Amino acid sequence: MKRLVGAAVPVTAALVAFFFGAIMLLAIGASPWEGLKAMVDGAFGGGDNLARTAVRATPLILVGAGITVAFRTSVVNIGGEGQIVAGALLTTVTALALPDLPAAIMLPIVLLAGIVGGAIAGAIPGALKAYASVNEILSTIMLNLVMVQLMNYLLRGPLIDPAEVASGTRNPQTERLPDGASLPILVPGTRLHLGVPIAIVAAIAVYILLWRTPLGFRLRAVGHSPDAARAAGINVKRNVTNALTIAGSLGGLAGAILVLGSEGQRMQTDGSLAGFTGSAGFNGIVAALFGGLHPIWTIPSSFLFGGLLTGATQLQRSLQVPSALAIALNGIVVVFVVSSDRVRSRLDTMMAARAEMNDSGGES
Amino acid sequence: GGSDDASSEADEATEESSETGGDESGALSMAIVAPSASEDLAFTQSMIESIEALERDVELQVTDGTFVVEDAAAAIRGYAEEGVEVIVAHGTQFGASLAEIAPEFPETTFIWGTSTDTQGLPNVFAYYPAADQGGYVNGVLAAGVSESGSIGVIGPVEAGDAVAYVNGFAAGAEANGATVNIAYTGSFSDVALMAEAAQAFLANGNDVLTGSSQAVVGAVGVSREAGIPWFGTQANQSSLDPAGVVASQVYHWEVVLEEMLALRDGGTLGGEAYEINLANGGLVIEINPDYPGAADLQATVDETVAAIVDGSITTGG
Amino acid sequence: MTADAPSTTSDSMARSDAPPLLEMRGITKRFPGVIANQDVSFDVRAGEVHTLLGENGAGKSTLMKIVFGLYQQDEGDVLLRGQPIDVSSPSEAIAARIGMVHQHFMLVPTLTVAENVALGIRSERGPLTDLDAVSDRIRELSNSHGLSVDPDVEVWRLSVGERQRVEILKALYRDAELLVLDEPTAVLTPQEVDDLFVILRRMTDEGRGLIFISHKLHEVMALSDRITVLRNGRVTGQTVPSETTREQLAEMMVGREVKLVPDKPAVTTGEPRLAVQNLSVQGDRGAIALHDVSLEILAGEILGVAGVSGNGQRELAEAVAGLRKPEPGASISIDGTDVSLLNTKARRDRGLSYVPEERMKDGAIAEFSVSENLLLVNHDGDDFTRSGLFDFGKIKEHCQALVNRYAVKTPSIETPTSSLSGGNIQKVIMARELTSGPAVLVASQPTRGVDIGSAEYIHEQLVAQRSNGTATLLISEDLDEVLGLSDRIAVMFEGRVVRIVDAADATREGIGLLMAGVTDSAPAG
Amino acid sequence: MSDFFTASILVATIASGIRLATPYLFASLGETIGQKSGVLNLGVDGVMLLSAFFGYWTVLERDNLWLAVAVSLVVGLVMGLIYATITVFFHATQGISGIGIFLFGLGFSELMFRRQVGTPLPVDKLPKIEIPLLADIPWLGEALFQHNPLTYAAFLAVPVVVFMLNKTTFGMNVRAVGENPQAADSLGVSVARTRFIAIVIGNTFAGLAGAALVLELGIFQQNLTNGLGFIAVALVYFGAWRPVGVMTGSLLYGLVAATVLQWKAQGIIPRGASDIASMAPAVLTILALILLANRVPAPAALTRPFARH
Ligand SMILES: Nc1ncnc2c1ncn2[C@@H]1O[C@H](COP(=O)(O)OP(=O)(O)OP(=O)(O)O)[C@@H](O)[C@H]1O
Ligand SMILES: Nc1ncnc2c1ncn2[C@@H]1O[C@H](COP(=O)(O)OP(=O)(O)OP(=O)(O)O)[C@@H](O)[C@H]1O
Ligand SMILES: [Mg+2]
Ligand SMILES: [Mg+2]
Repeated sequence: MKRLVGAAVPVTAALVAFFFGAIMLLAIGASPWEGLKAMVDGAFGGGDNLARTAVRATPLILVGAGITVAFRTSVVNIGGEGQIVAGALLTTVTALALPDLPAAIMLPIVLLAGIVGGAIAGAIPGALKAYASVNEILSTIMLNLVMVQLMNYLLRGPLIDPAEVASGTRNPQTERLPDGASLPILVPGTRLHLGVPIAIVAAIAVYILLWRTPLGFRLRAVGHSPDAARAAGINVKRNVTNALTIAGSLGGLAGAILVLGSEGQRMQTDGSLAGFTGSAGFNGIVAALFGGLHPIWTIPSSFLFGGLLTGATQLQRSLQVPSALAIALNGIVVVFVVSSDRVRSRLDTMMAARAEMNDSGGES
Repeated sequence: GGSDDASSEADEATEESSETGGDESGALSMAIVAPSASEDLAFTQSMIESIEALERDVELQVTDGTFVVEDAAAAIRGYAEEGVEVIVAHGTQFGASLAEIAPEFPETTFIWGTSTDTQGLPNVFAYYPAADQGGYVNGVLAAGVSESGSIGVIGPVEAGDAVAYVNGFAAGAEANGATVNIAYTGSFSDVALMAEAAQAFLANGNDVLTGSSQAVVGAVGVSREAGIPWFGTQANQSSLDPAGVVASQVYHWEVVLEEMLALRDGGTLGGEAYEINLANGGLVIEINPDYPGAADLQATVDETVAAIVDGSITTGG
Repeated sequence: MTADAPSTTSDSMARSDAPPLLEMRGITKRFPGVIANQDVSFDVRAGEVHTLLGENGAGKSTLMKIVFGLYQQDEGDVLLRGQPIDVSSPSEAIAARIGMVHQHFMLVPTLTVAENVALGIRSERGPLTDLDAVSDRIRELSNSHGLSVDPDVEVWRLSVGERQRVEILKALYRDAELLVLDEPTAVLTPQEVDDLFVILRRMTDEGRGLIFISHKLHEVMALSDRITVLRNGRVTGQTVPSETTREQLAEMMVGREVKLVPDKPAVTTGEPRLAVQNLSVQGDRGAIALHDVSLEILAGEILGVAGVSGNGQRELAEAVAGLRKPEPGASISIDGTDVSLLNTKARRDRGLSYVPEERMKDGAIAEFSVSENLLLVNHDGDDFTRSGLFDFGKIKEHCQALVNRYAVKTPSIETPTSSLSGGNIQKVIMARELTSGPAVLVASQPTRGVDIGSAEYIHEQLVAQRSNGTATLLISEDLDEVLGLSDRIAVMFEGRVVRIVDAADATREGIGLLMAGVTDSAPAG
Repeated sequence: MSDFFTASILVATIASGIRLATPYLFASLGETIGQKSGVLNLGVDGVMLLSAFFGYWTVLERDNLWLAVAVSLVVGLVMGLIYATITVFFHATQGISGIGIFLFGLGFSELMFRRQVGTPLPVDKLPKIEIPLLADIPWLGEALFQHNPLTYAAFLAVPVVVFMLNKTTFGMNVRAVGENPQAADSLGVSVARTRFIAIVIGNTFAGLAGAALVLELGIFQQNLTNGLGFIAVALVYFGAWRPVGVMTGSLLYGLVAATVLQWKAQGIIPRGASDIASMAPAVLTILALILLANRVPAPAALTRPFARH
C-alpha cells in the first residue's frame, strides 16, 4: 500500500506535467495526443529509438552516478559539463597519440584516459574546497567556463584535423581516431554501443563503492557529519577531494564514451559545452536527484530523461514543434515531480499514523 | 501538415497515398536539419530562404536548433525513413552521421555542408561558401566608408567559415589602405560579449564594424547606436540597422541547389561538391538601398566582384 | 551551595486554591512507532517550580512542546488559568505568556543578543528594527534579574552560560508567566547553576510558574516545589522534595534501585600510558587556550579533570585526540611513543579512544544506523572486510554483540541512531570506543544529558576499563562524577592545570575553590 | 594600435565592465536575499530568460521601455511566486527544482520567441542618462555616470539590500530563518512567510537582471543569457552572502571580461591565444577567492526545507 502511494504520487505529478505540456501544444496549434504519441514513439518505439534513448541515457547515468557520490559526501557538483569535456579531450589526445592498436588494448587505455581527464577536472574543485575553502558551486561553474575555452582552443588549434586546414574549411574538429578506439556496436543496425553497458556497470560499481566498501563508508560519514568523521579519525579533506575526483572521473568516462561512441569517431565543437555534452552535465544532476541519489535508481531515471530528449526530436520532426517545447516540458516535469515528494511523505505519515492508531486500538 | 479536423478521414486517405505513392502533387519533398534557429539572420536562415527561393514546388520540413549531433542524426534518419526525397544536413558536424546513414538510403539525396567533399558517397552532395570572396568585397567597401581608416572585426571562435569571412574581409580592407583589428570573443552565442567587443572597437577609434555568427545582433545594436556603418554576412542583416548596414554578403544556396536537383532529376543522386561564390552568383553582395550613399557603392562592388571573378584579385581565404 | 537555594514552598502553597496556571489533562501524543505521552495529567501553579523527571525518552520534552504549541496532542486538554486553550503555534503560546527554554538552544548564532530577543516581536518603528530600545530593555531586565549579558554582541561569541541567560531573557522580555526550562542546566557549570537558580527563584517570587526538567537529582531536590516522574510516556508518581530522597526518585524513574556512586575496586596501577608534556594549544579564536600542560596517567588510573567549562578542557581533549595542533615543543606519548605529530587515525591505531563532548556533533552520525556508528572508527579492519568489500555477516555479529553487551536499547542495529535516546546514543559511542580495550581513553562529559540509569551503566563501564589497565582522562563538569570516579583530579583554570590532587583527599569545596582560581589559601584536601 | 593605459581606453573599459556587471549584480543580489533566507535558487538563468523575452516583446509590441521594465519585473515576481510555492510549501529539493525552473525558462522563452517574434528585430535600448555634475567629472564621469537607469538602479540596490537585511525586521527575520529556522519559529517568526517573500524578492531581482540585459542590448535571441544566471549564483559564493561582496564579484567579473575584450581589440592578446584569454574572468574569480581566503560559512540552513516535525 505504502509502495503504491509512493509510486502513484510522482506518476500523477508527471501526468499533471504532461497536462501542462498538452496545453502548450494546444496553444501553438498542435494536437497534444499526436504530440504525446510522437514523444513516446520517438523515445521507446522500436529498437532503433530504444537504442538511441539508451545512448542518450549513457552520459546521464555516469554523471548521475558521480553526482550521487558527490552529494552523498555533501559536495555539490555543477561541473559535470566541464568534466565530460576534460575526459573527452584526454581520450582524444591519447587515442591520437597511439598507433592503431587492436580494440582490446586500445579501448581500455583510452577509456582510462577519459577517467583520468575527468578526475583531474574534479580533483581541482575538490582540492580547492578541501584545502582552500573555495566553495565548489563557484569553482565548478567557473571551471565549466574554462573547459569550454580549452576545448575550443585545442580543437581549432593544436588538435585540428589537418585536412580541415588543407581544405580551408577549418571546422573545429580533430582527426578521425584510430579504428581500434571505436566502441563496438552491440546490436547491428542500431547505435547501441558498448558504452551503454559500461555505464550501467559503472553505476552498479558506484553502488558497491558507496555501501559495500570502507572508502564509500568514509565518504558517507563525511557527508553526514564532517565533525564526527574527523573525531573518528577519518581524513575529511582527503575524502572531500576524493568525492569530487570520483564524480569527475565518472563524468570523464562519459566524455570518453561520447567521443568513442560517436559516429564521427572524433571530437568536434560548435563552440559551446552543450554542443558536445548535450547538457548531460546538468541533466545528470536531474537524473541523479530524480533517482533519489541512489546510483541504481539513477539508471531508470536516466532512461526516462534520455527518452524525453530523444522523444523531443521526434516531436519536432512530426509536429513541426520547436524542440524548445520539449526543454520547457522537461523543466515542468522536474518541477512537478520534485514538488510531489512532500505530498508523498505527507501521505506516508498519515498512513503510518492511521496504522499506529489501529495497532494501539488493538492492544487496549 | 495543415489537415483540418472536420475532414480528417478524407485527408488521412490522401496523406496515406501521398506517403506511399511519393510526389503525387508534384511537389518535391525536402527536409532540413540545422543546428541553429530558422530565423537566426545567419547560417540557417540563409539555407531556408534559399530553399524557399527554389523555382520548383517544394514541401519543406524543418528540424532546427539541433545542436546535439545525436539528435540531428536521429532527425536525418527519421526523414529518410519517412521517404523524404532530399534531405539537407546543414552543419559540418553532421558529416560523420551522414556517412553512416546515407548508404542505408541509396534512393535519398543528402545535401551536406559546409564541406568541400562528399566523403565519396554517391548520394551526397556537398556545398561550401567561398565566404572570403564576399568578405573581400565587404572589406573593400568598408575601407572606402571608413574615415579613421580603422575597422573592427568581431568573430566568435576562430574556426569554420567565420575565419574565411574575417580573413577575406581583412584582405580586402587592408588592400585598400585600412587597418583591420580582429577580436574573437570565444563564443558563438554570447550576444552581450559581442556587443561589448563592438564597444571596445569604438573606444579605439574604429569607425566601421563587421562580424560573423548569430550572436552579432548585439554588436549591430552598438554600431546602430553609434551611427557607424556595419557590414553583414550570411544573411541580409539590413533589418537590424536599416540606416547603418551598408551591405551584406548573402548566401544564395539556391544556385547550387538547383544544379544538384537537376542532377537528381537526371538520376544522379549525389557525388558532387559545390561552392557558392561570386562567380556563380551564390554569393551576392546586397547593398542596403536605405544606406545613404548606397548608389555610389554599386560600382565598387561590380568592379571588385569582376576582379575576383577573373582572378586578378585573390582573396586569400 | 545548591543544597540551600532559597525556597518559597510555603508561599506557593498559600496560593494553591486558585486555579492552576497550567493544567494538562489526559494528554496522549503518538509518533510513528512511539507513544511519547500516554494519558499524562500534570499542573503548575503560579509561584512554584514543578519538576518533570524521567529517563531519556520518557516523554518530557514532547509534553513541553505540546504546551508551547510546537506539537499538537492527539488526545487530552490543556487549560491555562482554568480556561481550555488550544495552542497551535509558538506565537500563540507566546501571546498566552508561555515561554520556553529549549533543551537545545534556540538561538541564531549569527545574530546579536538583542536581535535574538527581538525576533518575532513587533517593532515600535514599523518595518524597521528598534534594536536600541530592545537593548535598553535587555539591560534593565539584566539588572533586575541578575542576568548579565551584552545585548550588542553576536551570540556565537557567548559562552554556554551566557547563551542560557539569553534564552531566559527572551522569555522575560515577553513577560512569560509560565516558563518551561527543558534541561537548562545540562551544559552549565556548578557556579552557573547556582546563579541560574537564584534567577529562577526570583521569577517564582514574582508569581511566575516554572516547569523544570533535569537529570541531576541534587538540582531537582534543591529547586523543586513539586516533582512529577514520567516513565515510558506515563506518569509514575508525584512527590515533593521533603518527602523523598534522591535514591527514591531514581527508583521511581528507572523502576529499580540505582547506584548513584559507582563501586570502585582497588587496582594496582602500572606504567604511564599517556604522558603529556609542555602542551600549549590555540583555541578556536586563535588565542592560546591551553598553557604548558604536563600530566601523566598510569595504567589502571582515572585522571579526572575538574574545571569550569571554557578553561581549556576541550582543547586538552582535542589535542590529545589529534584534532587540534599543539604549539611547538609539546610532546604527547601513548605507551612511550610520541604521537604528537600523528593524526587522529594513527593515534587511534596506537590505542587511543575518544568520547567527544558533543555527542550528536562529534560523537555519532545521526543519519547512520547503530551498526554504522559502531563501525565508525574501525570499519576497514580485516575483521570486517573481505577482498575490499564489507563482510556484513561478521559486521552484524560484531555489532549485535556490542549492542547486547552494552545494553543499548534499540529496536535493531539497523535503526537510525537519531531515533535513539541520548543515553543510548552515548552507550553506542562508549561501546565503539571501549571494544578495542584502549590503552588511553579520553572521555569528555560522558554522561551529560544522560539519565541516571544510563549514567550508572556508563560509570560501571569506565570503572571496568580501569580494571583492565586503561589510562582514562575523564573530563566532566559534573563534580560528583569526577569525585566519584577519579583516582586523581587535575583542576584546570584559565588554560592551566593549577593542581593535581589525590581523589581520596579531595572535597567539593576544595576543588571548587581551585576551579575558581584560588590556589593559595587552602590545599585541595 | 593605441595603448591600453590611455585615459580614454581605461574609461571605456571601466564603463564596459560596469555594463557587463549590471545583470550579474541584479541577479546575484536577488540570489543573495534568497540564500540568506536558506533557499538556493539554481533557476536564476531561466527566470532571466523569461523576463528578458517578455520585456523585449513588450518593447516590440508597445514601444514602451518602462512598461517593458515593469513587465520583466512582474515576470520575475510571478516566477518567484511559483518557485516559492514549490520550495516553501512542497519542500521540493532546491537544487533540482531550480534546474527545473531553468529548463522551463530556457525552453519556454525560446518557444515564445520563435512563435511570437521569429526573426530578431532591434528595439530601442534604455537611454543613457548623464548624472548632472557628476557626469562632467573628467574621465570618471564618463566611466561611472553615463549609464542607463537600470545600471544605476543595480548599484543603488546594493545599499538598499544592505539596509533591508540589517536594519529592517524583515531582514532580521530573513537572516534568522536562513541560519536557524527552528529558533525563529519558536519565537513566532513565520519561516514560511519570510522565505516566501525573500524568494519572491530574489526572483524579482532576477527579472530586473533580465530586463537590464535585454534593454542594454536592444535585441533578444534564444538563450540570450548564455549561462549568465549560473555565474551570478557563483558570485554569491564569491561575495560570501554580502551585497557588497557580491557587487565586488560582479564588478571583478565584468571588468576582467571587458579588459580581455579591450586587449583583444587592441591586438595586445594575440589571436591564437584568444580562447585562453577568455578564461580570465573565471580563473581570476577563483584565484581572487583563494587569495581573499574568504572563509565565511554559508547560511546554516541553506537548502534545508523547514518543518516543525
Ligand atoms: N575511521 C577509520 N577507521 C579505520 N581506518 C581508517 C579510517 N579512516 C581512514 N582509515 C584508513 O586510513 C587511510 C586514509 O584514509 P582517508 O579516508 O583519509 O583517505 P582515503 O583516500 O580514503 O584512503 P585510500 O588511500 O584508502 O583511498 C585509509 O587508507 C584507511 O585505510
Ligand atoms: N519528532 C519526533 N518524531 C518521532 N519520535 C519522536 C519525536 N520527538 C520525540 N520522539 C520520541 O518520543 C519519545 C519521547 O521523547 P522526548 O524527547 O519527549 O523524551 P525526553 O523525556 O525529553 O528525553 P531526554 O531526557 O532524552 O530529553 C522518544 O522515544 C523519542 O524518540
Ligand atoms: Mg580509501
Ligand atoms: Mg528532552
